[in-house]
Amino acid sequence: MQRMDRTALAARVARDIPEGAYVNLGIGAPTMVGNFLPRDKDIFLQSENGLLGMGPAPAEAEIDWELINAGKQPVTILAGGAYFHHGDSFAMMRGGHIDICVLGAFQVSVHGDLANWHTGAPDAIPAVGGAMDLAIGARQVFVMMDLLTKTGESKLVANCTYPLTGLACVSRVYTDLAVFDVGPQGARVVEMVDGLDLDKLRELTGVDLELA
Amino acid sequence: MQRMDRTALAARVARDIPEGAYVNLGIGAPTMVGNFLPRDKDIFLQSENGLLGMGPAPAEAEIDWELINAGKQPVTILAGGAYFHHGDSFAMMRGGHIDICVLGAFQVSVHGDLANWHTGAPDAIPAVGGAMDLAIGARQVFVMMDLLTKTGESKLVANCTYPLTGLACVSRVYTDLAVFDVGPQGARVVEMVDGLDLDKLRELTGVDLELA
Amino acid sequence: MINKIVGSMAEAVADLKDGASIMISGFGDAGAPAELIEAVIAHGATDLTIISNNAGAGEVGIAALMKANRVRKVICSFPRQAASHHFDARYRAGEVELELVPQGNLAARIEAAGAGLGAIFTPTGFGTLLAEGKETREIDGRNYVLEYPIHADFALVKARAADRWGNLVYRKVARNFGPIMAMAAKTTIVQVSEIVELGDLDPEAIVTPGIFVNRVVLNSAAATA
Amino acid sequence: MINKIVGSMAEAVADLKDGASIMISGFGDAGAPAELIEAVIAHGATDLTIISNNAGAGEVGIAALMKANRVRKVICSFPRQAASHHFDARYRAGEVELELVPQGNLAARIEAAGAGLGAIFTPTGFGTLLAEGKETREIDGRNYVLEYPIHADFALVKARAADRWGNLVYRKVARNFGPIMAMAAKTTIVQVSEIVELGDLDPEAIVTPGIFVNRVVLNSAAATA
Repeated sequence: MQRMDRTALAARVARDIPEGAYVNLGIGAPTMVGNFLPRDKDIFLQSENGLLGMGPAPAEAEIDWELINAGKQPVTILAGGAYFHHGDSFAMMRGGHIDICVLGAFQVSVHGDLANWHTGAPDAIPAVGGAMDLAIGARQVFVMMDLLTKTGESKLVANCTYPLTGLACVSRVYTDLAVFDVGPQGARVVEMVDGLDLDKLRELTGVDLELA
Repeated sequence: MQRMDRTALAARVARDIPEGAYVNLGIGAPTMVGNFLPRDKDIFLQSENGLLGMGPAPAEAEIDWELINAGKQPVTILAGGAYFHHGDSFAMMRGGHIDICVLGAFQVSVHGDLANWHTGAPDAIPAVGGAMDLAIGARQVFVMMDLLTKTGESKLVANCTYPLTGLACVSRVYTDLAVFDVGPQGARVVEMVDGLDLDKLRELTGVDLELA
Repeated sequence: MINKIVGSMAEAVADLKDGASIMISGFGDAGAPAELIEAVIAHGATDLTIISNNAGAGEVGIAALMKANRVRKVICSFPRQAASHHFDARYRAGEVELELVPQGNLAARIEAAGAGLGAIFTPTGFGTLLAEGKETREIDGRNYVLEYPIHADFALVKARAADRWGNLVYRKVARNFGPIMAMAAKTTIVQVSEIVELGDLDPEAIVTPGIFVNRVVLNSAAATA
Repeated sequence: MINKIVGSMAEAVADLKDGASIMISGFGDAGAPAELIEAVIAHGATDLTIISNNAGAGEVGIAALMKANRVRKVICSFPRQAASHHFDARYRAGEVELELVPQGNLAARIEAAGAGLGAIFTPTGFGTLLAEGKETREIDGRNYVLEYPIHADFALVKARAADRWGNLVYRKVARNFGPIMAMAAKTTIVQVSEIVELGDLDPEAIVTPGIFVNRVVLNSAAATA
């Protein structure tokens, strides 16, 4: 069976983002999704730090440290983009104006609970940023993650054991081995990589799964 | 005894507005206060419909019906003025950023309760506009009114009988016969027109009064 | 390519349904989308709830909606004014319900809807008739009234200029309720007097980003404004 | 004549007191008023509460305040990041208290302070550790957490340009928390890289009207930005 690498996974997520969508890409791997969005279609990237109509990374000579994304990387603004303050930026999220956000995760439950901000380790210094606002604000929350931890435990779980970011907020989970819909009905397998089957996937994850 | 007319009263109120103050003038008589503010001093007039740095009425040829005050009269904008939306406009009031507002009133109580939006008549169609927001939002609320109704009843009262606009919100009352401070300690007479004395004023108003 | 510009006022309001709630920008005539309202009248939708600062004056705009008896309820701060005779008549006849809201609470409740808040404690109106029956609370020594967001199916907004993504700039005090209503409605429809190319609006000066706008229509009759 | 422009960073922060609460704009370095923070360090005030998105990274700005051990408490959304070692060390040593707030709740609570609201019901954080012990309520089928406004004695803000009345425009995403913090603090102090004449800023494009600004100081070292 052939795992998808991060690049392939980012491309896979990008295929599910329709023209006209207002999209927030979380920091880390989700940011890569932007590289695979079709340039000939109008898809609107929002950055929580006050930018809508975010364009690709600039050439070295064009870098402006007052034009960065939420991950503090230099970006550009498209013709038709706009700047706004943090109040309006999070009103966009909380008010349900963002169609899709893509986030990383430590764990997602089959019912769509999300844990992605805190390992719960007693000595960890927690940081939450905009994760909780995005989790409950975007109309659809896509998670992008490896299905298994390095030690082989499933990150798709019956119930999250890490501290939660949001309850029942994730709609779809893109992993290196399969794509799942999650929600009130539990987890449904949308697709699997070649060489994997439903029984094997049930075994790997240890959760109830049906085909979508 | 010489009653102050509206013009004299507007000029009197204007004298208590210091340079640098952010001021909202209510519709009707309070709007006249603007005519008596010293032109050589920076006093900032806010209009609830989204304008700070409001200037005097325009010449006939310069009238722009998208540049009006809260009373829907044509105005101008000073160099250094700004436009903003209704949310920000009322944040200015409610958030305590307006130093002084000047309002008309049906009644003011000696403790500073204000009644200025509704006569309570059963067949009246009520309208409140921004009065309640200004009443509780501005740091100081000045009221400008005749002391007595046409039938001789005092509009400065022990307790308002008309429906309230705000509780304990008025600090000073400017009338045609006297100026009062009102508040937790009750009403104090700041000044009276010539020919009036404290006893006469007590008799006219029927409320407890002391000299300030 | 996303192009939010539609060809006519009629097309812009075509999916209105009877019983819809509609926010309408404007403070008096400034910022009132008169041509969109005309299209609503022509469309025929009735039993409407109108959320606006005023309840119409004179013969056009909301007053015309009142005259045509299309309005079931008005949520506003200042219904009674000179020439509000069409509203006055409907109200006195018991044909239209009035929810009177202090202007700043109207703005804050619209903002709360746009920003996804569940409710807000506001000081405005405490101790008055307009807070009767409402939950109150003392917080840090001050009294507040609990007020709920006002959502709407549609917002009809007047702006000065737009591009095809729906970015908006306004003109002078015609801005008023437009930006906050655009954020609070399911479908925001904007009439403008100018359509500009993408990139022509300064990204530092865009007041309403296109994310809050669904449809833009040019008011070709706009000689001024 | 009102002129809010003061002559130096030191003069701008001269009335700081020990124990003050200070909002500091910026998201990372963008919009961070580094020179005003330097002036706070030189001033000597200590036991400060800092309200900002981050808790400092590297060696300047909030990180320098941390290093100088002037901070008693931080209210922020994202303290831990690459190079937040000065905060990390103080925090692990128990020398600084942390109130961790989701970024949108941080913004909304600052906005609530600026707008005079007593509290807000926000959906963010419901059911998480960050809402533990807080009042919650179901409204229209959705769960919300009651959150209180965050006020501050001072806001230190970076903007691009100002006039003598304190009207501000910002630059790109350096805008971030500046406009809302300016509204929420008793005293708002702004560093800019350009001072312009009254009337030079387009009244349609002013982001922060001067009513929210107390002092402006030119950062004469600003080669760029």
